[in-house]
Amino acid sequence: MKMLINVPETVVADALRGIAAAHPDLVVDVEHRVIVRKGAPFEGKVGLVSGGGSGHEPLHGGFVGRGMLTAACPGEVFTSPVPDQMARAAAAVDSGAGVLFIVKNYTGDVLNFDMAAELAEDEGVQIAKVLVNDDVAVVDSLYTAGRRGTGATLFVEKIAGAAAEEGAPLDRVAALARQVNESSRSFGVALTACSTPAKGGPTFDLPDGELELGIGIHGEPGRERRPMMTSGEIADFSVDAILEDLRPDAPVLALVNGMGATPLLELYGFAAEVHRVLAERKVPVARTLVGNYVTSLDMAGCSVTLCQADEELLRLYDAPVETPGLSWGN
Amino acid sequence: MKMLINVPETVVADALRGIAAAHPDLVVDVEHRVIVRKGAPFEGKVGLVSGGGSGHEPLHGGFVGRGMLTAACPGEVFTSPVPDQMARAAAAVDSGAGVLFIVKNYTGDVLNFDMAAELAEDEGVQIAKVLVNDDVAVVDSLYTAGRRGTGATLFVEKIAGAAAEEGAPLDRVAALARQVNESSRSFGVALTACSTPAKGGPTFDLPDGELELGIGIHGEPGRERRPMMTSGEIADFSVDAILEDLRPDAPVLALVNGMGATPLLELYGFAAEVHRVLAERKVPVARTLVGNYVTSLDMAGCSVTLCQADEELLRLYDAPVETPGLSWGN
Amino acid sequence: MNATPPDGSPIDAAFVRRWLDTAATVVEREAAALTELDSPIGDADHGTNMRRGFVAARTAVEQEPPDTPGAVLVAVGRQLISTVGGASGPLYGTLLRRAGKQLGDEPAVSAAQFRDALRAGVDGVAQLGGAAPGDKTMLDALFPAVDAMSKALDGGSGTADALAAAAAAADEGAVATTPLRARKGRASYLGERSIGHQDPGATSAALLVTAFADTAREAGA
Amino acid sequence: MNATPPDGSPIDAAFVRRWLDTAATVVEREAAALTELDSPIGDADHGTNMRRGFVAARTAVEQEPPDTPGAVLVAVGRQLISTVGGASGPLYGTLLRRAGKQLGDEPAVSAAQFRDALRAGVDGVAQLGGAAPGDKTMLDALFPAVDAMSKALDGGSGTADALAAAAAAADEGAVATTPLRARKGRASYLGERSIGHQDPGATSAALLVTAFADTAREAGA
Ligand SMILES: Nc1ncnc2c1ncn2[C@@H]1O[C@H](COP(=O)(O)OP(=O)(O)O)[C@@H](O)[C@H]1O
Ligand SMILES: Nc1ncnc2c1ncn2[C@@H]1O[C@H](COP(=O)(O)OP(=O)(O)O)[C@@H](O)[C@H]1O
Ligand SMILES: [Mg+2]
Ligand SMILES: [Mg+2]
Ligand SMILES: [Mg+2]
Ligand SMILES: [Mg+2]
Repeated sequence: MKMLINVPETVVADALRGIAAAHPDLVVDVEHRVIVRKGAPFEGKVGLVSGGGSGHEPLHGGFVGRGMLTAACPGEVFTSPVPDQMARAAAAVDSGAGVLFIVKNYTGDVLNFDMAAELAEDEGVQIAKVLVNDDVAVVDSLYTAGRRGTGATLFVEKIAGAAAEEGAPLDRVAALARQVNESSRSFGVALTACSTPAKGGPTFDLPDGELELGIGIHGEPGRERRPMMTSGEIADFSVDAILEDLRPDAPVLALVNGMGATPLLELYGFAAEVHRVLAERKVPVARTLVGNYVTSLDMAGCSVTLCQADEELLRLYDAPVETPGLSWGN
Repeated sequence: MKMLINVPETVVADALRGIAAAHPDLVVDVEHRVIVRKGAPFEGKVGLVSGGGSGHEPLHGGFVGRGMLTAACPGEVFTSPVPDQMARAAAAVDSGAGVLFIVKNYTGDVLNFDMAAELAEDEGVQIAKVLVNDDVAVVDSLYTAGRRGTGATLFVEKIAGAAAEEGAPLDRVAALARQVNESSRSFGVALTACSTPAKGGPTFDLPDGELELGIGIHGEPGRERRPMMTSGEIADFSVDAILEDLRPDAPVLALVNGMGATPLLELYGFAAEVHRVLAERKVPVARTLVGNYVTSLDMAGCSVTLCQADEELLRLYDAPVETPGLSWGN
Repeated sequence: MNATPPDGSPIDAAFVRRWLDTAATVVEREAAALTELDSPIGDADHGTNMRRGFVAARTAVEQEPPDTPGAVLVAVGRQLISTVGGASGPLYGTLLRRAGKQLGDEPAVSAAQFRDALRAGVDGVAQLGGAAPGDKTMLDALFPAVDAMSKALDGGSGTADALAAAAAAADEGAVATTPLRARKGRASYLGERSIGHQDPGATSAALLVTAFADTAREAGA
Repeated sequence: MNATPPDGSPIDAAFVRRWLDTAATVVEREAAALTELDSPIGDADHGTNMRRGFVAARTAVEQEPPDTPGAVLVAVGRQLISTVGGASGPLYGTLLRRAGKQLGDEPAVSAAQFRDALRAGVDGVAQLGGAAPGDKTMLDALFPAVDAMSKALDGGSGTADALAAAAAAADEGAVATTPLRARKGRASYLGERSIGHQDPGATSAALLVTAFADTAREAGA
């Protein structure tokens, strides 16, 4: 598998140098792998720190900036960051108002963020945590590590970020973040496996006429393999999987997310099908975001995230944001 | 080749429905294939119309909005739009101040936009045209259709769009657009071929250990095939190819563009290498944009565009823009 | 309508409409092959482009059948311009519109008039696209076709034979593009690497000329 | 330093450092295989993760060699936590830190003390990760290893034999994860489809225990 890299070992460091070169509004510590919004800490404002394995760009580094994250900690590809990174980030962004850790529910992320929280608290930083676990493909939570965190992370980071930007206190920011997570569900589909630099090839085999339903964002296989489906059929399946678990009683935010290698042209066509299904199911849509936001390297495929949004969530979603990966209304 | 589509025949129409669903600030005429900024025409302002084959998203439809295009005309995949589309778009955006057609230099685009200009002028719309031809991979222009238009299109649309937004008259907007084009050069590389929905598979064969140097954005093979290179080597080759043709005497705008399937993680690493080469060649960089902006469906690969920018170009580049594909400083 | 004109009889609207039918059928059948030819030296869309155009043209002409051969050609040309896009849309559109205009309002024209119309159309293509013979384009089938038709007519051939000669020459011309290096259109970006592939546009041009020959033969023209 | 302690002799800092050397070498050699195991039921990084951690640990310990076996284990554990990430970093880090802390400041410890330390470490892993035996994790190699070591020591074995028994049990435990359905970690997302694949973490755990056995055997412990 050909990649645009030097050697697998330096992929993350190389990318961090590129982020530093492209975004003067970010302070990038390449050695310690922390991306901080310039000017942090911000007096009286809660700091938002997220992080996770690399390979999901623009998540999380691309969401650092005004109205969203204050810092991000990229791990190795598909490997959660280490506690030292988050502890360092927390120290860099804490103004005294405390820091919210936004953690996707994977064993590695949970353990490493927990250890980081201990380190940060030892240094006197007040830490709150929110666990994102929106992926309805993971059923049967008694027999699993629980639902994975996927697309809802964007909504959590956006909405909690807007609240922090407005000066909301830590418990309020954390409560909003939890509300967004509890109001969100996702489902993802892969048309191809992705290739990690370390492995140098696809992480699983997916024959040409088949697709994986219920994939995560780490190149893991899904729960089920089926003969290839049309865009409309995939929309039906994905939206119904979500609506089985969440019957929205308010208009939804819809994220139609590309896994990396699916052309935007196809994603927009898929977004039209998602809208069709939601209309058929009588679910009103307040906002729709289409693009590659929570990716899985070069995987072809897509995911749908729905977040039922009351007026306050909608207002915070619409609030100005200016980051490399998400920017509007400034 | 698996694609997230219904049937190849409806790919463009399906995408237009999705664009309409996701972007309430755009008026999308799905039947006639025209995307217009809501509220157009804008009193006293020049209209900017671009278009081209589909498959390069977010170009051009994703660049319709405040501070950039007033309308875009998507053709079939990799096929220039037909004159009727541009004539219709011109009528929709003309406030009496005239309309600039931004045309990438491909035989099909040039012929169809020329015919559209005749139709629009027959209807009393004043039309100016700018031809974008920035691709240094096309040498020997006596023996070719001339240089292709690729990444520089983004700079032309952004900067001319900012001038139009400020109320500059048609001849000034057109002159700026031409200046940007003349100040810009691009070079692109493919690690894989792309697959068009109509063909259902790769448009050319590219064995695993090789890459194509000097590709366009339509899945055409490049000018030369070589054994696979590292990110650093590709940066050296691409930047040097550009600098052989353009010795900037002002800081450059740099676009590090993904062709579609190359992960953002890799693109940022490549951007770091591009910066390294430019520093070695003593070319100062004013701005760097990294992402998938002028794509070639699911092709893996990248292109570099450099635009030498005097203070006026830089000011217009930095001016606020709010479109689905590019947004800042609002 | 003149369903089966005698040998040498004039070319009328029905003839051109039968040609359109034949051409649309052939384009449909050969679409995948044309796209295949457009892959190594192009962008893999020529067959899809041609099919889209000829489906639209056939539908338009069936809905409102023009009653002169010139008007049918103009209508087909206009449909190609409005539906094909790409390089081939304006070029083939111009070919047929120019040819149709040259025929004027005549309800039926002779083979020689038709040949003159084709020549006007081909000149229009050359003018619009700026290509010359040998540049590896549709012109490499079209110019030889008109020349061969002229020569046959000058030698006393009837319509069917003259168009058969045109078709043979167009075919030969298309095949002869293989060793050429492209200087126009998308294939020109490839430089030396365009050598060794037959030009898709020259190939479709030969199909369209052959459809004329087949129409004439079947009509016994 | 005690290069070759006699049979049954205490375990000292040098012994643990030789283990680290052996373990780092084995992890390097098996990294690709571990990543391969992590592909069908994981995210294809376990080998890379382990290698990164053990390279860092070896470097750190070489630069500043701690002088008690407990301190070496703590140092290695801390390095794993600070460099591995993922699930395995905190888990293996906790295993070794807890074990090291349990050994306290002793300059040398008996096999039984070492067994108790390992048990404390393994309990730490179970507590941190919330997994139980049979969940298809590294615990399925670690618990049997400690049990087998205990049994051997109770039966009168020396250090080397007891650790050899632990290694054999860890190996068996790792192999026995194949038919299990994962309930913890990333493999659990696969549900039924996790069945039929050996757990990468159990496999690396067996490698680490085997490295202890090899160290003891080579030392004649
Ligand atoms: N300048 C030109 N003059 C004449 N024919 C041309 C010219 N440029 C391209 N063509 C013809 O058009 C064909 C390609 O048509 P098509 O694939 O439909 O359009 P595009 O190249 O825009 O994708 C070429 O094979 C060639 O025969
Ligand atoms: N909760 C847990 N308790 C014990 N071991 C676990 C747990 N979760 C995962 N593991 C172990 O970690 C291994 C995976 O490690 P690694 O691939 O390095 O991390 P990640 O799963 O984060 O990519 C699994 O094979 C399993 O043995
Ligand atoms: Mg991992
Ligand atoms: Mg084309
Ligand atoms: Mg073509
Ligand atoms: Mg793993």
